[in-house]
Amino acid sequence: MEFASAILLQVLELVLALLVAPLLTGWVNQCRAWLQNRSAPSLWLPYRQLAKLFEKEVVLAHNASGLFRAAPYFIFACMVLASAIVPTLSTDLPFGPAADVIALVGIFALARIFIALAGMDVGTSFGTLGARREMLIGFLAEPALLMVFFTASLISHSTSLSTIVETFAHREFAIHPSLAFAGVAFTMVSLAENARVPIDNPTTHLELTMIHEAMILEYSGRHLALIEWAATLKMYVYSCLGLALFFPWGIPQGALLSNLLIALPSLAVKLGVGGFLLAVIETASAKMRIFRAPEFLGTAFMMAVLGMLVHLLLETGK
Amino acid sequence: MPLPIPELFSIDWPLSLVVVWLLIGGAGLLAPRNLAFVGKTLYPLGALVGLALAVVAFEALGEAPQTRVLVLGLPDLPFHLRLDSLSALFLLLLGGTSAGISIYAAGYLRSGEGTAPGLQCLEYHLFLASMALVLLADDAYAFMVAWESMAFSSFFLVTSDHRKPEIRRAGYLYLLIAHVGAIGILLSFGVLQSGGALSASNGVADYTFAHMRATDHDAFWASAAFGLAVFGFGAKAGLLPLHVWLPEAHPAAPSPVSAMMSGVMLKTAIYGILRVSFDLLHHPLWWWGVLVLALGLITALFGAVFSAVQSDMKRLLAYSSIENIGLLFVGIGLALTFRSFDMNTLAALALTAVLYHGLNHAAFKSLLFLCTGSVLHATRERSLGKLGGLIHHMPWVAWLALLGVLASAGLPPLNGFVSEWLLLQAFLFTPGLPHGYINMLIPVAAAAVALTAAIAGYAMVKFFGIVFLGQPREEKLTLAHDAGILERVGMSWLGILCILLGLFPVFVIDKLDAVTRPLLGAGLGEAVRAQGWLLLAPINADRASYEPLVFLLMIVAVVALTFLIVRRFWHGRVRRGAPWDCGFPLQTARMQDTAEGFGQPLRQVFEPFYRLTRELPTSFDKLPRYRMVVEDHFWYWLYLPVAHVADFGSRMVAFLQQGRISIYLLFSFVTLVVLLFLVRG
Amino acid sequence: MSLSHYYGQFINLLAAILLLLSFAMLGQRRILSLINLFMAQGAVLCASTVVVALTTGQSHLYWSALITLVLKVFLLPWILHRLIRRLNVKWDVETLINIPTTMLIGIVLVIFSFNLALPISELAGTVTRSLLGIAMACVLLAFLMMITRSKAVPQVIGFLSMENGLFFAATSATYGMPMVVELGIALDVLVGTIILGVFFFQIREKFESLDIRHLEQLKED
Amino acid sequence: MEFLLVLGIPLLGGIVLALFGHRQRATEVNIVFSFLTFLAAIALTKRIIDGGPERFYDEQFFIDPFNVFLVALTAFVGFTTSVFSRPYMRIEHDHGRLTSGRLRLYHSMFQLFMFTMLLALTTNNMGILWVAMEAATLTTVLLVSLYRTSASLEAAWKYFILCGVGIAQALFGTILLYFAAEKLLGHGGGALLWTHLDAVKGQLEPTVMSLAFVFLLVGYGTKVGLVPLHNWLPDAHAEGPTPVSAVLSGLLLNVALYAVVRCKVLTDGALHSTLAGTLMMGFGLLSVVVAAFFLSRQKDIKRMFAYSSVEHMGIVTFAFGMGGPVASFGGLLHMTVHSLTKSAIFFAVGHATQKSGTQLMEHIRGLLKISPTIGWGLMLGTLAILGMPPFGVFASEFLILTTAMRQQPWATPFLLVALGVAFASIFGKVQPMVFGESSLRTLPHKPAMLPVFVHLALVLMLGLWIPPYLADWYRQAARFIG
Repeated sequence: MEFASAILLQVLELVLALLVAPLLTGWVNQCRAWLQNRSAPSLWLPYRQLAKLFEKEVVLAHNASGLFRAAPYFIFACMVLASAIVPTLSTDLPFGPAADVIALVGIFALARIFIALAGMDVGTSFGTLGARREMLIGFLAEPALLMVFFTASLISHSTSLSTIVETFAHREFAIHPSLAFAGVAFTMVSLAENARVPIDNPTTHLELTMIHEAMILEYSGRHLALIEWAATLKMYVYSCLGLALFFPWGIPQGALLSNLLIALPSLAVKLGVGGFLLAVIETASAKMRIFRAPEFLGTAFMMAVLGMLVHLLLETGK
Repeated sequence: MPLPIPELFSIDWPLSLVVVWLLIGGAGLLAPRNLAFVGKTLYPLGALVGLALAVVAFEALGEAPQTRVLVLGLPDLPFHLRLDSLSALFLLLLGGTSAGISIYAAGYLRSGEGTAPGLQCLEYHLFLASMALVLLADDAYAFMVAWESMAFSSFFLVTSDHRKPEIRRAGYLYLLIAHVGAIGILLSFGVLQSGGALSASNGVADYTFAHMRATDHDAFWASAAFGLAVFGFGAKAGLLPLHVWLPEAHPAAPSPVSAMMSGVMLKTAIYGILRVSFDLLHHPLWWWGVLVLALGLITALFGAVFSAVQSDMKRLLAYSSIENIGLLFVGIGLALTFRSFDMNTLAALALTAVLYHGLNHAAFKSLLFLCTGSVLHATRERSLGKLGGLIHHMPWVAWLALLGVLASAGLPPLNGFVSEWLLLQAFLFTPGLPHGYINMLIPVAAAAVALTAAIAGYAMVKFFGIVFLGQPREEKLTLAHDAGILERVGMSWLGILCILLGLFPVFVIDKLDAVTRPLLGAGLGEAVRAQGWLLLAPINADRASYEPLVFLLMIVAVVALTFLIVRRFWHGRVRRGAPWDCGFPLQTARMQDTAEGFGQPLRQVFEPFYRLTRELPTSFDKLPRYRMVVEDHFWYWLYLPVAHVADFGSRMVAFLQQGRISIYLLFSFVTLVVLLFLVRG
Repeated sequence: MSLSHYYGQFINLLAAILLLLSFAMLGQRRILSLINLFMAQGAVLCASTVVVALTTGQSHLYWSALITLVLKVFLLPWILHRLIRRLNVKWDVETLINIPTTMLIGIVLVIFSFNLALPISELAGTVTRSLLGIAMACVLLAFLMMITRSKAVPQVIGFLSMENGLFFAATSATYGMPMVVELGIALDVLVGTIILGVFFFQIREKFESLDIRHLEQLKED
Repeated sequence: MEFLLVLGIPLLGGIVLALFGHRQRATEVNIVFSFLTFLAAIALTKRIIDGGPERFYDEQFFIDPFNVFLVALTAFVGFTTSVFSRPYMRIEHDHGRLTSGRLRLYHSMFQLFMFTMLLALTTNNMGILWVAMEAATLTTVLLVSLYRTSASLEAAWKYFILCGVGIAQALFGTILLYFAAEKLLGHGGGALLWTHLDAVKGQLEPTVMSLAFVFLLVGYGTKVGLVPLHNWLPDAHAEGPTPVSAVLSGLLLNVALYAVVRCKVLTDGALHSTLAGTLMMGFGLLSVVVAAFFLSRQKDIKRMFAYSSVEHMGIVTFAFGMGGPVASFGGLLHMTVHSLTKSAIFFAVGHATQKSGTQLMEHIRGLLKISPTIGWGLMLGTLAILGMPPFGVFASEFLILTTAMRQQPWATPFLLVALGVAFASIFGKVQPMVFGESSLRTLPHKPAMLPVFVHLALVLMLGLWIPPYLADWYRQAARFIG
């Protein structure tokens, strides 16, 4: 019985992620529009866009290879897998043991590499340029993210996300100064990873400094739809990760369906606030030159490492 | 009476297989120019032997050590051989990898390139046999003989195409560093066998490893032996700052040889350092671990950073090998540190990561080198800047290369990820170390490892993207052909190994338990077995877990489902068109990003690592030209100064020989007088 | 006071003369004089051998004396004379270090070798007490002479003079080596000198001079 | 009987060839004599294997484990050198570098040289040993100047003077030895017999013996080529005909070192201290290091390998100086394999220089292309001499280095540096000679590469398996060398 409800929760969580992810993007866009004194687009615009893209036919470059066509499915699958692992509704997920935080970073890296390779496949200048920049962001963001996780792991003596969240949410309450550093680092990494200002600008298509959009310039139709959907999923997963690590309250332990009564509303509130804050950050900061990005991410990396050191210095009692 | 056939795990099997390898090599001399015979008969035979070796080594894992004494050797020191689990594991690595490479080589061999095929066959199989003997040797002499045979047979393989000066230079550098390193190893054995006791040994020299194991070493001499061993084996492995031969020799060698060297030979150095530091020396000091860890980290970071800016595909892979060797040394350092504080389970975790990564690196790096071999044959081009778009012309090679690239970048669910995962897990335990500073510094080292892994991914994307994707940068590339059937078999074998090693870590770790247990008295076997074959949880499931198979199935399921759903609810229409040209219709394939361009961001970030020479065109140039040379600081910091000192020394001694006989007589006279003065009363 | 006591004193006198001759050779600038000094050394050597033979009654020492006489007093000087006449060698000898310095070094050497030989002399209870030191001094002085001369012929004379010192040590200090050894040594010296002669002609033929400073082409640069 | 033949045949050969050495067939006659000497040496060796050490002719000669293998080795290398010199000298003659008269000189002196070396090895009399060593110098002086070029004359002159002076010091040492011995052994022939001296070595006067050893070491050390007494060696090796370089390097140096070691045994016994050993270690180490640094400057291939001989003699001297059963065993083995390897290298070098018409290394290129056998011979020989296993040189270096690590750890950094520098220098120069392209035509004559490969095969064998009786001799010899 326990197991069955766990499976159900897992499926629920997945479906929720797939459905809510575009909404989160829409929400952020709306908040941003408000903050910028623009009239906001519809909250449902991302869904309509996806539907439109699925309808459209795919235009492939003559020399696009199989890799190019397979990549969107693959990237999408990676993000789905990631969203299945991050605890949002319960910490007791059947897929939880399949991948711990290190593997989660691995999933993101896998998706990144596929999208970068796909960007290089057609052989246009924009694609390779985007791929190169994406990898530049990636090689700095990945270790930073890993170090954020390591800080959490050192506190909770585990790399399993479920255990980490359980430790933070349900064991004795303790203040971890190291998590503050980790939180700042994580925010910076999330901005970079989700192609947000100040690293990238998700709203433009033709700008010499763009990254993500440059890579997927050759995609169209259902391929583009999958990639966009994967991008929204990624943002959703990152948000949930941040919430799970730094604001874990409200994620119930155990696989009881009744827990949903607490879990769902708290998730909705947290995501709403999180999305708003993201919009605030994006509005308040200016886009950086691409070569400032390594500095930005280097700072994030240092912050994460510092967090780990702070933990070892102040919190292990030595 | 039928011949008694030894058990499959007996040491007689590997031994006879080594002899068969030697015989196959010798057979190559019978018809040195007969390509069909050498290529289609001898190399496949060698591959079979490799496979057989893998099987018997696998059987021997976990069995009690067996020894043999041969008639060969020095009078009081016949060759002692011993097959224990550590040897068996590396023999397995050798056999398994060489099976793929030999089959590939059978298809790869062409006539008319340097050394005659038959001779090359001899060198190649001598190389294999000597590596096997290195792993089996149980005394210092046998070890050194095998070790140096390995060095010079591979030297001849590297210089197969010795008409080219740069290849000769590479071979020279390689053999020189190998030889100096070998002297270091030899001296290390010298210390080990005496145990630092200058007079106690009353002149009887016993060079067997058994004796070394039984000897107690005081801290100073143990450290001396360890230091010399790190120097010697590090020179072979490509540890900084003795790495310079590696990026020269790997590109110079024919691709199967590069694969063999990178995949297997470097591991023999790892084997050596493990043998010395865990088996022959009893108790490591904590700073050994820290030293090795630091060296490994620097090496790994250096290798990764350099591999990302290379513009020659084999050099790129060679630097990537340096990076992986660095990671292996990081693991060894970690294991030593844990071991020095008697935290044996954690030491076993780190050591398992090392061994696992050794296996993985052998599989994926060999695969990648073989892929470059096929590319090289198809295009006669090694420079990344002149390749591109090959996925259309050589799909087999491309997809197998993609497999290797993903594994090499350490991505789940392939094999590279598992070992890096284990390594990082080991790092997360370091706060438990009872030493104030190390337990804080080592997590920082974990950050560097993570950074290294990420940069490695960068380099791998560059490698695959530039070679196989995009548009062909040269006209002739459209004529490229895919690899032949034998080459495909060889590469596929290694590719399958990558996948299997990635998907079934529990089996592998269970087997590695047999290796770590005799060395450390601890292993991960029980812990992983307790969780079942699906879930990998080296310590316990709460602490960390990973299920590669579930991982893969999930991805495959989602991909399949998505595909079906999209087809079901929408459509699968595709229209082909020209790529978007940004409104500039004159774009050619040459305008794609170059290899240098792809590496440029990294070059900028890690500028102090490189020694850059850049020639930028000016707007007045008739023939604008951009040239960029990335060099290694170590040449200027270490090697050239050493060369200068040697040169200075030789200039100094030249004063001894100025041609004037009176001066010569004076030398003799002064010598006489000085000696007389010294012995006087 | 027995006869042997006088013999002993006589040998000591001869030894002193030998040393003096060595010094003289060190300071000599002219080749002909050098050869003559060498001849004198041979004669002294012969005399000392005879005296030792008389003292000890070892008959084979007479043979040694005879060989010395023939070889070193007649044959070798004759060969050398012939050589320099045939080769038309310049008579003056140039030295690489000036003579007074050489002499000074020579004196230091003599003191040094006496010092070395002192403990040994105390061991030997015979007439030959301090002869070893003198022999050693002669050898070292000859060595010094070879170092300081820049022409081939004086160098060879130095070499032969060194042999004289050795021979003196062999006969006087130790009452003579076994006969077969002495014969061998004599043969070697003879053959050596002949070969030297051959060489002189060859060198002369090639370089048109016997200045060994021509022979400085083989070196490290 | 066998013993008489061993000494008699080369002496006879020297005389016969002095008379007929200019004839057309003299090269073959030379081979025949060398072969007969070799056979006699084999017979003698067999007799020793069967019957143990022996003394001959009123103890004037003796064969013990120390010199028996050197006798066999000398006869063997002499034989192979004569085989090699047949085509080599023919070609030199055809090219007009040598006249028939000089060939006669060469053949005669070659045999006499063999005689003197065998005499030096087998004599029990320290005086005769000196005579033979001096005679060995005299016979080879004329061989070095065989070409009568200005360079060869200069080399021969230096060789003659330096070795003559050196050997004179050895005579003084011998006299001192006699001086010390006659008190114990009485006046007469017995006092210089090594076996007798060895029996009473504990009572020899230490002061005298230490002085004697200094003179002997400087004297014979000059012939060994120990730095700083080595100056004659590179010149003589480079300027003489290659077969002479081969026997000089391969045999003469060994014989000289043999003499040093004989003296060291006596001195050690008398002094009860490590003085002799320390001196030898010092010289050995100095030679190894200095020679290694010399190597990188060389332009002439024979000169380079001559310095390499200095280096290896340094290693052996160091080993003997260190003493102990393992190091001495290593030293003896190193003497053997060094002669075999170095002479093989000189054979290969001889052919290579003849093919390319120069000894300058920068002009020798692509030997593998001109003649694979010469190329491989030179390459393998070089690797062997540089201490690459499984060649025997490595076996001995292994023993010596590991023992050094145990007994004299301070010396190992020097050895490490020297071996590294030597490797870098020699291999860096040989590799482009063997590999690469060449514009030279293939010459019509066939090189006599058999000796090269026979030597290398033997060296290879010694690296992997040492015949039991040989090992036994080494062990026994090592025991009394101490």
